[in-house]
Amino acid sequence: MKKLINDPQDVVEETLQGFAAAHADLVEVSLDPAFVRRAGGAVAGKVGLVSGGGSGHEPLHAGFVGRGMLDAAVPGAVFTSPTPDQVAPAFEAADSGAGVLAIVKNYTGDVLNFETAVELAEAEDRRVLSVVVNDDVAVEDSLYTAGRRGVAGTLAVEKIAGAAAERGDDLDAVADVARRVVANVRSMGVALSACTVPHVGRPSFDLADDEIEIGIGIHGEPGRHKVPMASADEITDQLLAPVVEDLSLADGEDVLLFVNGIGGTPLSELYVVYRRARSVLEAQGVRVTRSLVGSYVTSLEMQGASVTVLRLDPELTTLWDAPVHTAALRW
Amino acid sequence: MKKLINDPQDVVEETLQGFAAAHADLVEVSLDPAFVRRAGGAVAGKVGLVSGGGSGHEPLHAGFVGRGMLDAAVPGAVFTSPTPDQVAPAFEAADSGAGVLAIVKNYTGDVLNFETAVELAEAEDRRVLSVVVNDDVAVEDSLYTAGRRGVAGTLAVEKIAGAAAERGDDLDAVADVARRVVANVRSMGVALSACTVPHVGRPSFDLADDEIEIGIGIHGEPGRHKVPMASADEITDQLLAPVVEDLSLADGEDVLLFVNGIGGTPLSELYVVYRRARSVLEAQGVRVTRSLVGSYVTSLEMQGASVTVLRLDPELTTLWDAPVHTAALRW
Amino acid sequence: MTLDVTWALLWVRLTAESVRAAKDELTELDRVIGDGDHGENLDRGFTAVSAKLGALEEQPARIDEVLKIVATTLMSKVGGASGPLYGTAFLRAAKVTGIPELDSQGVVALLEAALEGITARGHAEAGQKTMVDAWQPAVDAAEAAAGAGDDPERVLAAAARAAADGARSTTPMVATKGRASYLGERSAGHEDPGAASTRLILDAAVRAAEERG
Amino acid sequence: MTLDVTWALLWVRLTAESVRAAKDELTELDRVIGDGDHGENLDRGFTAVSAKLGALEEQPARIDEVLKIVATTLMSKVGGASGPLYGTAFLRAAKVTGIPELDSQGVVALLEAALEGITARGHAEAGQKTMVDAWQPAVDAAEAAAGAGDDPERVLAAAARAAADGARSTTPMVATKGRASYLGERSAGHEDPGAASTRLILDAAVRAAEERG
Ligand SMILES: Nc1ncnc2c1ncn2[C@@H]1O[C@H](COP(=O)(O)OP(=O)(O)O)[C@@H](O)[C@H]1O
Ligand SMILES: Nc1ncnc2c1ncn2[C@@H]1O[C@H](COP(=O)(O)OP(=O)(O)O)[C@@H](O)[C@H]1O
Ligand SMILES: [Mg+2]
Ligand SMILES: [Mg+2]
Ligand SMILES: [Mg+2]
Ligand SMILES: [Mg+2]
Repeated sequence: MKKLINDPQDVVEETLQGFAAAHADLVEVSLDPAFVRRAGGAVAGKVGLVSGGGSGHEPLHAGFVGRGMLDAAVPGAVFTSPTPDQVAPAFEAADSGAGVLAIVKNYTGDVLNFETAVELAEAEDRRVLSVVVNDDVAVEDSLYTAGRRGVAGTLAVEKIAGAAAERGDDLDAVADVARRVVANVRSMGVALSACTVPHVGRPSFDLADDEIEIGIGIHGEPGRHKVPMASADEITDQLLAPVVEDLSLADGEDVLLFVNGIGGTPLSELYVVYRRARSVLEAQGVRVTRSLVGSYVTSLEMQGASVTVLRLDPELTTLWDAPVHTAALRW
Repeated sequence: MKKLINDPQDVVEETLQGFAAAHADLVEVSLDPAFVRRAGGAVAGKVGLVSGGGSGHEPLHAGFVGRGMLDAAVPGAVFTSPTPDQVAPAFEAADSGAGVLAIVKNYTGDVLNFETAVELAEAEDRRVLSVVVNDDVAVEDSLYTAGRRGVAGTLAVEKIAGAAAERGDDLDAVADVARRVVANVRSMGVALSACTVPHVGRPSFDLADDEIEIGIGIHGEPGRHKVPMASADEITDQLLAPVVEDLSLADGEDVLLFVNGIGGTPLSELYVVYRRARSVLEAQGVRVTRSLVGSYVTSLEMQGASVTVLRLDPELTTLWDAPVHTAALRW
Repeated sequence: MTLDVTWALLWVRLTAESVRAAKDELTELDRVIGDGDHGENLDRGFTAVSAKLGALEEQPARIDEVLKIVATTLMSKVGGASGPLYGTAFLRAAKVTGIPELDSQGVVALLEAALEGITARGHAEAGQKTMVDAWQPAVDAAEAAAGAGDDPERVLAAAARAAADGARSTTPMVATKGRASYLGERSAGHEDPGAASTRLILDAAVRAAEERG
Repeated sequence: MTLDVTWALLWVRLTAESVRAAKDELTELDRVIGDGDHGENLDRGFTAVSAKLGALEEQPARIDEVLKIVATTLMSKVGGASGPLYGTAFLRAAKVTGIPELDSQGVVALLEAALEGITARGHAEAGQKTMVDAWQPAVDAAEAAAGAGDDPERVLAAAARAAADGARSTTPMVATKGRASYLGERSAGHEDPGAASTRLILDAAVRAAEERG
């Protein structure tokens, strides 16, 4: 294992310290309990947005704290959901009195810890609603799994709900918008290599030189199946098809196409994937009216990519376009 | 070799096609000869800025085409400088009549090919000045080398010269600002792993599990020396010390601190490096007044980072802060 | 032959020790079918529990006080799925142990409450390849042993043995809850990390009863 | 025993073939002390030269026309350091070969002009571990052979042999020009890729003279 880290135990704290120093204009960082909040604190009258989860997915979530997106982010240990005693103070920091929306990726750990934090917050008469993101079509949402996972689509939920909160929507309305994004966003990912959790010291799974994992999550878990290495176009087709099918995309619909790098993949390869995904969508009559290409929801240094499609309507498009000023996303 | 690509021969072209489709609001792409220009063409009365070099360093340079930065970028084959018959039309595309500044990284191939393109442009009565970037302190600038290489500091030259051109400086003034940045910016990088050029199919150098390469360039070449793997703090110190020394930084000076990822390194590790570099600089009385952390000048999927320091004065600071709207850098 | 606060404190200490010793093993189980943090998570939690108890001016005088400290500390330090699950287990267990000493029925009540806490939070049942597959047979065995008139130490021993068998029984299972469920069929052939850590915890309870006895 | 345009065309074809055959070898040399593209660069260049010649309605009638096509095509297709260097070499060579046939002095003039082109652009001299270390001895040997009255074919053969020795002589050198210079002492022990490709090019010239003869 070669990483630019010091003691594996200190990775999250030192990352936060660096992040705080580099972005002092945008964020304030609490180290114990660990959470990141917007510089200047909760915005009067605005619904507060809080998200969080295990570390190792940077820039998610701390990189999305700022105007037009999150009010606070709560990083757990690497790939480990944060604890209620981190989440509850983040709720407090984000609440100007207009209530808080918690954006939770659908993992048992995240759901349970946020659930407990919501109970703590309610005991203090804070109003918190939760939205659970589950965009990963690799996992069947059925009796046989813990339900679909939340992956790169989380970015779209945070961006669009953030814009709704910023324009002054009340808590129920912001939650509604967030749920509308959740209902219309789907993703699927591939790993070309595993990643190594610092304190584990060895790769999260074994993969031969000519194999890839299709249907991976973002916690170093292997995918739904190993398949032989293939061309970018073939792999992209395998990622896109179930996404399009699950969304039942129809001719003439508008979408956001988001090609996300999993951490160790160069930007050039993401554009190769984007090129193919876009041309396949267009051949089906789907109009790609918004795009995002980059490594935003990652698994440490894992090599691979995911393809996310969000069905757009005029309101979601307007909210996507609304200004955002965070460390990782800005326009 | 596992990469999200199709035929290695098509990597550059397919990357450009994806880039063009994803950023149609910002750029227009010519495929043969290959170059990227600002959407809308040369800006009347403004000095045109052109840069280029081998591909494999994305988002450099095409990701920096747009308002406040480059007017055109010229990508060669992977790690191979572009040819004069690509560069000359890019000069033409960037020239509104106010002349063109070519920003060239100091590699024999880049220098020779741009030189030839400048000769071709001059034969057509186009005014082109060149600035050669050579910020890499790993290489001694002496009789014994081809001179210091241009690495991550190139971003600062392009950003700041871009802002000078945008505010209306004439060609000589823009070139002067660019040279001032070159004179005040220094970098040094480390590789934790090699990278694989698509058509080569095997890693650019061999590195044991407990070794790293200090003083690497950005073309997969090994560094000045192999050293044993060490902590992030120790490695950062090894990168920063020669940079600070070469700049002769003094107590009380202002700097931009830029921690750049080489391609396969997660953002979290870059913040760990940033944290250390910043605290060392501050302990020396140097004030870090501007910061950038991210993977901007890369070597395919190589793991590693570089540390760049730019000595700032009020004018350079203002130009750094000026608005920029490109695919990879925006504020 | 009842169990008192000395037993509870010793239980916690032995659990912390054995989690520390098995940290890499638990993490390895979780690396294969999960995300490779279970050993680290529990070790962080029980290390914090030990620190918390060590920092107290006065040691707790009652079993339920000990279990409540364990509960709140695990809840606030572990994270992941296992943090709230074990946290709730110990919290519910604390609620039924507000008495000076535990007889056999008291031990059964403690274990039943713990299992209820886990299922209330996690909605899993036996057969889904989770820690429930260790806790459920442990509770069943404890109930049977107590019904047969065994003393608390033997009730615990029966529970621990059943938990160990239960943990082993998760190996061939296909997970339908927790992170391992994402693997579908590929989750079969590996022991569930949470069931394995449950075995450690109940085993420590037995050893605490023996050492104290 | 002079060399004409048939020779020049055959030289180009044999060069293209031997660059294609040695592509991986050249790339491997460049991978070790450079950036691993030299074989790819030259192959792209000479493939384009062949295509360009193949697409002409009428084949060039003079040596200098052939060399000019090689020059401009390499310049516009190769990139890297070797593109402008070889491009300029062939451009200068074309300038001194505007005559129907080359005698021994003509061959010497061609080689001298090529070397001058390379040093004019690259400012390298012998001993710096570049293609100059193959070209310089080639020119010296050609001058000596022509001075001794050898025919063009033998002049070329002497040049090619000297280039091969020159290429080999780069192995122990520490590079002070080009990309390999970044490696400092670590560049010693490996042959320079540009010197190696120079050997191939001159070797093809000899074979073209032999086959045609
Ligand atoms: N819904 C659930 N009910 C009961 N136990 C569960 C449930 N989900 C997960 N677990 C248990 O939690 C263990 C994993 O814990 P841990 O690795 O610490 O958390 P995470 O899965 O969040 O990384 C699993 O091995 C399993 O025994
Ligand atoms: N200044 C120079 N003068 C002469 N030859 C040079 C010079 N610099 C580099 N070369 C030659 O160019 C070769 C490398 O060519 P190539 O790999 O195609 O380009 P690049 O170095 O740009 O990747 C070297 O092996 C060397 O022989
Ligand atoms: Mg976890
Ligand atoms: Mg090159
Ligand atoms: Mg786990
Ligand atoms: Mg090369």
